[in-house]
Amino acid sequence: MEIQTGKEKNTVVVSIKGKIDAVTAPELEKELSNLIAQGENFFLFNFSELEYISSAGLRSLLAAAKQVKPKGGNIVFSGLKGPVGDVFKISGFGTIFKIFETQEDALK
Amino acid sequence: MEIQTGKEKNTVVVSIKGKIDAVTAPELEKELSNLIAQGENFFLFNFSELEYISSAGLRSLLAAAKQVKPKGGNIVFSGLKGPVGDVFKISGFGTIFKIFETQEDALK
Amino acid sequence: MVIPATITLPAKLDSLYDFIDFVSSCAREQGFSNKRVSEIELALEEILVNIFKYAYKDCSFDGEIEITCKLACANSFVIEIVDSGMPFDILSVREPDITADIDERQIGGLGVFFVKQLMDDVQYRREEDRNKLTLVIKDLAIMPDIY
Amino acid sequence: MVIPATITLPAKLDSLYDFIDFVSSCAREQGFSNKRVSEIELALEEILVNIFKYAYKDCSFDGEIEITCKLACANSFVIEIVDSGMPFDILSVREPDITADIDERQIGGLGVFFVKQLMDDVQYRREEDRNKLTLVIKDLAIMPDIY
Ligand SMILES: Nc1ncnc2c1ncn2[C@@H]1O[C@H](COP(=O)(O)OP(=O)(O)O)[C@@H](O)[C@H]1O
Ligand SMILES: Nc1ncnc2c1ncn2[C@@H]1O[C@H](COP(=O)(O)OP(=O)(O)O)[C@@H](O)[C@H]1O
Repeated sequence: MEIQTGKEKNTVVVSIKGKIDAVTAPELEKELSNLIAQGENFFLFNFSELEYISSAGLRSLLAAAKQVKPKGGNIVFSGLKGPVGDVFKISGFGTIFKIFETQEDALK
Repeated sequence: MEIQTGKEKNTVVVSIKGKIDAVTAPELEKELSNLIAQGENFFLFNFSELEYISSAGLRSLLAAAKQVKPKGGNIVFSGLKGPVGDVFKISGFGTIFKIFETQEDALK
Repeated sequence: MVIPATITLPAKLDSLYDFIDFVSSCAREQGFSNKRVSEIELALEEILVNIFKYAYKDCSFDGEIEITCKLACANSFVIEIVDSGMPFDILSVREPDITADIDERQIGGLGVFFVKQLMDDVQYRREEDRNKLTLVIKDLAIMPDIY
Repeated sequence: MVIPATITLPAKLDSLYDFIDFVSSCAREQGFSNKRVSEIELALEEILVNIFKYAYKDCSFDGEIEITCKLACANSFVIEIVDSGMPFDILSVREPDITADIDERQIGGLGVFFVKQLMDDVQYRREEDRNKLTLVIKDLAIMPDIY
């Protein structure tokens, strides 16, 4: 897993490459906790280069969403492909979160 | 395993790349039998790109040597490196066969 | 990997990728598509991580997990996962509410659900003090959709 | 590969590379040099090919071979090879005459000899109708000579 973060207006764009699984999810969770501790509340996850996500990854994402929500924040996603799109569908994450085709659509 | 053969005067130069093991030795044995059936009696094995040889490979080489010997033929080797050199040493093949540093030395 | 094939490794996160590589290699050899192999990997990760986390938690030693890949009748590919941890029947787990929104949504509870969704059949037996979970993936003979 | 690790595959030539990859991966993880790993691969090939050829030759079914890699005391890496074929004690095999010249030299008989030459220790036990061959490779702690 490779995490890249950048800022677009008030939104942190988090682009993740590779796999979010039980081995790598703790690293993502730490990164997100740090950003939230620094006051960030709006996140866009660009998953166009993400190949795989397991429930360990979804757990980290939901935990982050539960932290920013009460502070008026929000988490959205873009670029889900293949297996990652399937996991979002099966888990219901595809309906409880807002999903955009592309990063550009999401930032509009 | 990749076998390349060429002829230098009366000697067939057999260059072998990769591994001669229990899986690949039968192919070598077939190739050598064909050449011997065609009347070839002198062989130089260039092993400078051979990485590995097991007893299955030595078996094929000795079988070929036993076929050409009574017809006045001969089998020699060049370019043994690392593990292949060690196997020739341990097995005694390094003393019962003539071994040259390089293909050029062998063809002199 | 030629099958039937069995691998046994310590029940800890360090083994995860070795287990997954083993099973993927067996599944690919059977001609499954990349998509189906990825689903098999996901189901397997969920089961293994649960065994790492829960099965041996009352033990003071490192437990083991044994995985066998083999064929069964009716063109099925079968993955058997055996551990000696506490008795646990995956089929007894209640399904999560996947429609609850972010505030009410429980964290966790998706692993077992994924396994049941993605595998064609899941069987559990407690046998000689071991949990034996059997995953069945059907339609071996159907042409893979990606190659 | 994390160890202790065990793999079981059919006793046939198709399994050779899977067995070798498994053991090499365990050995590399312990930091052995390329040279030592290559020697381990050679000893392993010789033993496995013999089991493929001889151990199950009176059986009508495909036998199996189980290989375990683990650590033992005194910085040793241990490879256990178990089959259910005919009883065969590798230590009982006579050494070949490696000085005989081409005409007198017997074809074959080198496999077992290589194993004994290359491994630091070789042990055999017949146990519960199975052959259990143990290869010991010492000096785990010594710095590898190639990396
Ligand atoms: N191998 C196991 N041994 C004991 N309990 C288990 C095992 N696997 C799963 N469980 C139980 O089933 C529950 C549901 O598992 P799962 O769906 O993977 O969600 P999560 O692990 O996120 O809670 C776990 O919380 C745990 O209590
Ligand atoms: N697993 C085994 N079961 C029965 N006999 C064996 C086994 N391995 C080796 N042997 C016997 O030991 C002999 C020596 O084996 P080896 O040194 O590998 O030489 P080769 O296989 O070329 O004869 C074989 O010829 C065979 O008779």
